[in-house]
Amino acid sequence: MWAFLHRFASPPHFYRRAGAIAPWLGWICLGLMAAGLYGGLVVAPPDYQQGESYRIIFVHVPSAWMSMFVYVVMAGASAIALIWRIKLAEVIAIESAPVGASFTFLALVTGSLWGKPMWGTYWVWDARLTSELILLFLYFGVMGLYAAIEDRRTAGRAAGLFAIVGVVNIPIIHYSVEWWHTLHQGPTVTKLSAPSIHVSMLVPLLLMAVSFKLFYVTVLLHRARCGVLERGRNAGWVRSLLARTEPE
Amino acid sequence: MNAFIAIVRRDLLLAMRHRAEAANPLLFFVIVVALVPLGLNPRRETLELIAPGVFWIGALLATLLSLERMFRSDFDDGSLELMLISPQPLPLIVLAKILAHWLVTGLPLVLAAPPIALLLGLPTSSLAVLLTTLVLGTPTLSAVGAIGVALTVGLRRGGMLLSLLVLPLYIPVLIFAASAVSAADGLPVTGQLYLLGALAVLSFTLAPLAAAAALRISVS
Amino acid sequence: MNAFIAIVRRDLLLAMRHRAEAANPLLFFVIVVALVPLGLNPRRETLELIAPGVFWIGALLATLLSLERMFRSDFDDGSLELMLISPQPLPLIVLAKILAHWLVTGLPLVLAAPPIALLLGLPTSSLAVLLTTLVLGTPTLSAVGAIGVALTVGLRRGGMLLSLLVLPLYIPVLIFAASAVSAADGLPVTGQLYLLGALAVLSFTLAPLAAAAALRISVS
Amino acid sequence: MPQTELHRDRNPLLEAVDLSCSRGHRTLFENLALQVSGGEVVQILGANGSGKTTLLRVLCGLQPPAAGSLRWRGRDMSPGAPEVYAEVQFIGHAGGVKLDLTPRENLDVAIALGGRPTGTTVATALARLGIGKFGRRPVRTLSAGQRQRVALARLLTCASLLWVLDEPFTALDADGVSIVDAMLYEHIRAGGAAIITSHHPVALGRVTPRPVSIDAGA
Amino acid sequence: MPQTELHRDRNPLLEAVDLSCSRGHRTLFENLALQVSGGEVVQILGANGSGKTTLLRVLCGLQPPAAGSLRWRGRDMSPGAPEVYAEVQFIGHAGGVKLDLTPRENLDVAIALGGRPTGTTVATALARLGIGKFGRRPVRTLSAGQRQRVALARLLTCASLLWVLDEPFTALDADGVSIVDAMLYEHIRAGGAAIITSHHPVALGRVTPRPVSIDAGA
Ligand code: HEM
Ligand SMILES: Nc1ncnc2c1ncn2[C@@H]1O[C@H](COP(=O)(O)OP(=O)(O)OP(=O)(O)O)[C@@H](O)[C@H]1O
Ligand SMILES: Nc1ncnc2c1ncn2[C@@H]1O[C@H](COP(=O)(O)OP(=O)(O)OP(=O)(O)O)[C@@H](O)[C@H]1O
Ligand SMILES: [Mg+2]
Ligand SMILES: [Mg+2]
Repeated sequence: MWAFLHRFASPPHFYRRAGAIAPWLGWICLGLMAAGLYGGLVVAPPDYQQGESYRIIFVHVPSAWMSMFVYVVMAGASAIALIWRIKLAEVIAIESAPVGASFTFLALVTGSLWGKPMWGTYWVWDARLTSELILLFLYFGVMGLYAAIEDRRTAGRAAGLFAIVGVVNIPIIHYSVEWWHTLHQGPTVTKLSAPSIHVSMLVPLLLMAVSFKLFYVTVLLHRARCGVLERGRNAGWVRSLLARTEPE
Repeated sequence: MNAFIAIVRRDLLLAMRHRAEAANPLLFFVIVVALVPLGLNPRRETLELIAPGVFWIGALLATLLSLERMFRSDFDDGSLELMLISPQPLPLIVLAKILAHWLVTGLPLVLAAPPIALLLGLPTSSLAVLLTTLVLGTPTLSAVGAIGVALTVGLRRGGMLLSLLVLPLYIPVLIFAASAVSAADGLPVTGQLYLLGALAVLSFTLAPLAAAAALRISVS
Repeated sequence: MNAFIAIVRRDLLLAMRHRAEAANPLLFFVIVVALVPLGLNPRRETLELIAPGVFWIGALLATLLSLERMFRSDFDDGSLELMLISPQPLPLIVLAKILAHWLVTGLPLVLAAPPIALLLGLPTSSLAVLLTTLVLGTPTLSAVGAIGVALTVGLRRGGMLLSLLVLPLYIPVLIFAASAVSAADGLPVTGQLYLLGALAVLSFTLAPLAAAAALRISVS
Repeated sequence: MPQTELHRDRNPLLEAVDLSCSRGHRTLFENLALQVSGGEVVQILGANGSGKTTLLRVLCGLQPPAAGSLRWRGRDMSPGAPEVYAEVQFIGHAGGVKLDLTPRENLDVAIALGGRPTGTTVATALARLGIGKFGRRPVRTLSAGQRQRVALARLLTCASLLWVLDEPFTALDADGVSIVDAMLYEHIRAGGAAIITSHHPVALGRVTPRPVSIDAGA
Repeated sequence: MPQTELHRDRNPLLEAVDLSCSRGHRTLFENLALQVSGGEVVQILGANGSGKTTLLRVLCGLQPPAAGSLRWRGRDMSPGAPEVYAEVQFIGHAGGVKLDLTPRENLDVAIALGGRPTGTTVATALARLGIGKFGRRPVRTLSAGQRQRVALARLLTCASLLWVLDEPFTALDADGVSIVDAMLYEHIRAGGAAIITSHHPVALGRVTPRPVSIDAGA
């Protein structure tokens, strides 16, 4: 297991494997997303209270989940990179940040678009919304720190450390609706016992959630391949790779 | 332990020498709080309503501005390098610096709060809660801030980045504290106070470790 | 004249290099303005009421914090000495530095004001007045500030003294400006605006001379 | 080739194997081998910008090398290991002296941080460096050479085997140079070692440093 | 006693009469008489803390003397008089170099401030000091010696009669020292003068500086 991990984490191996897997994941992601959107926008009935506007849920909820998931992945990868000094983990952490920031941004935008019909305002300073905004700033912090430090190795380690520190925000986001009285919806889908949501809405929602996850993995693999190349600029395998492609 | 005391002593001594500069956060705090009635020109009821928030915003900004001092000058004159290659455990040294920073920055804010609160017309019932939030909250600000400064001290252009890194981590403290104070007359506030206390304990145990690691990274 | 342009160019260039640090006053301003709703948790009407004051307090604090930058680093690395023994007239050089400071600090505040004003729910009628006060008032802040910095740059512990020297001079600007903005929907405001304009002209003519003299004293 | 007639330890204190250092993206030098044993002074030679300061920082563990390894008494030196640092003193371009403290206060802190104190008191150390009567004035009011002496006084109050000194003679007058010379002599006499850089020919009276050049190609 | 065989102006450029300087409450030296004429290099000698830096600052008008007077070309020199400053260049312990600008940008500003430019372009000046290829990197990323060279390059781009240099050889390698030596030689050859301090014996190849000691009692 350990040996396998180490082999997989070796940059040239990762570069090849990722290149092979990524397109497949991309296609699956597209398929699921199409099915999810069809189910959500066409099949599912309008909500008896909210009419059609609730359909934004199919983008809002998956992107909100992903915004948190990506952060956890990023922090985990950073911890691995700092402790075991695995370069690939550092690449994964750093390359996750912009993707996660995009998901966060999407969750914020769709949320506040949804808030207008639901709460009568685009924005309130309640705990869920504020902590999600903080998440966006944390992503910016990671990216900013990485960009500001000139030495790449130092930059990666510093940004990783900051990502780990910021992880405290994740439980705050999740439990904010329970700890404070907020305008925001309490847990509806994620209640373990019985989701208080109809199956015709639940299924497309889950489809969208899975496809968002695949989207992340696909994009991450692509970005990480570039990152690995860039970081290994002087390594032998990159040179030979470039030498092979250059004549074309 | 010896080193711990020596560092705290040293930083307090430096603050004494720079008395005027060390008083800066307090002065800044007072300015913020004093400018509010001047600039906002509010009615008395409004003033009472916003006073707790003004307090905490002032405290937060004052701390934010004083953070750089924690490591910057040590970095510039090479003292930080001496700490890094000292045989003493680095987290201990960092803890000493956090403590000294709080003694110089946070404590004066706590002490200055009562008279200012009276001036702003905060009801005495809220005052006790305000003081408790300050006592519990300002150490967290110093501790969390240490991580941010440690990460950016190697950068010349760290100023803005520091705010970007530290503020998101400060906002929970601000929210808990301000909501506790404004809830003070009537609603129960123990929940928020416990949370503030928990944050303080958490940050004082973890921040020295994180900041020490950050220093090693950013001084290299 | 050549020297004037060269100094403005240099300071802008330095601000560009330190982009993050130069953006600091703006960021600080945005933070102040954003923290207000977080910490005060006010109703919408209250927010509207206090918005102009919040703006001006933010602008004033942001300028206050960025003042030191005007001469401090030049003092530390010896560039200031070169300016003092340069054959160019010193007030001209100081004027260039004031202008550069305003371009880096004041102008962004002016530009950032409209979007932030909308977020805070300031009525559009007040917005025009707010902008005018900012355009007229912030140059005064930079110019008057220059005198304070020039007087304190030789002192290590200038920070607090600087605030003490400069703030009393800032408060008139704050009061005129904030009262103009809150009077904006209805009452006439031209009086306040003329006064702000007069202050700006006055400070831009006299401050360079005063600051130049102060520099000669405090560098020796 | 031994250039001092002093007793020299057989086992090197500090050993650098295949060391490469870089700054930004540029490699400064590659595959440097360096051994420092007790009883010797090594002088790093190189033109401006050749990487002397960088090398010293790497040797102290302040900066990781781009490649290669460092050994302390034969064991791999991991950055942050306190047992090594108790034996090393570094004085860089920036002396690590707080300008707002007095020389005495500076040394007190250095002793608390530095681990094993030598027998030498702060007052003795300052007197030895010729700044005894400035012990209670803030360092800010001292001249360039006096400040440098305050930094150097640390070497006397904190016991350590290896001194790493980046241009220690900067701003010192002739008298100051001879004091440092004598200090170095006593240090290696007692089995210690030192790595120094200096552009001026180091004609230390009683010690001849072993030159190590890091100029491109060396 | 003329120590260079160059043409020397009869009338002194700068003349200090009965000069006393103090720092804080302490008088550093009293009744110093100093004359500097075109075509000579004066080296101020004195132990650490004797007041060399203070003297140079007083001579440039950066600090008023405690007593005594200064004359420039025979006329009383009032601090702040631009016509004097156009002829004097000062390089102190702090080089006056902005670390965040590139060497080129630094020199451009210096030229704009400094009055009369010489014919020498910025690029030529940097090349002359051996840092031609660092012209576009922020000074912050240069080594100690390279920074010093940036400060010294100013001497070549701004025309001036009197150079006042506080320890100009700090951090320079042998090559750097010989460059400055040659610069000094050309400067006095063209009728200029220089006042320098240095603790190391200044064995400038072609110029022998006239020593002036300010040590207590001198
Ligand atoms: C800017 C405004 C909004 C933001 C920042 C936001 C943020 C979030 C976040 C972070 C989650 C994930 C929570 C978790 O998994 O712990 C979430 C879930 C959810 N949000 Fe929002 N939201 C916003 C507005 C809205 C609005 C207006 C509605 C509709 C009333 C809404 C309905 C939901 C629902 C139903 C969930 C799923 C809850 C679950 O079962 O976990 N959100 N939102
Ligand atoms: N800011 C200050 N305040 C008070 N005293 C000072 C200050 N700066 C220097 N001194 C004192 O003035 C004296 C002369 O200082 P100066 O820097 O002129 O000496 P120097 O001859 O240049 O010495 P060095 O060779 O070390 O550079 C010193 O004894 C110093 O202690
Ligand atoms: N922070 C930095 N970022 C990038 N490059 C740097 C940095 N500091 C130094 N350098 C470069 O690294 C090289 C080595 O610098 P270093 O300070 O080690 O030289 P040095 O041998 O000590 O020179 P000197 O004799 O001038 O002190 C120089 O060419 C310098 O330009
Ligand atoms: Mg060096
Ligand atoms: Mg000197």
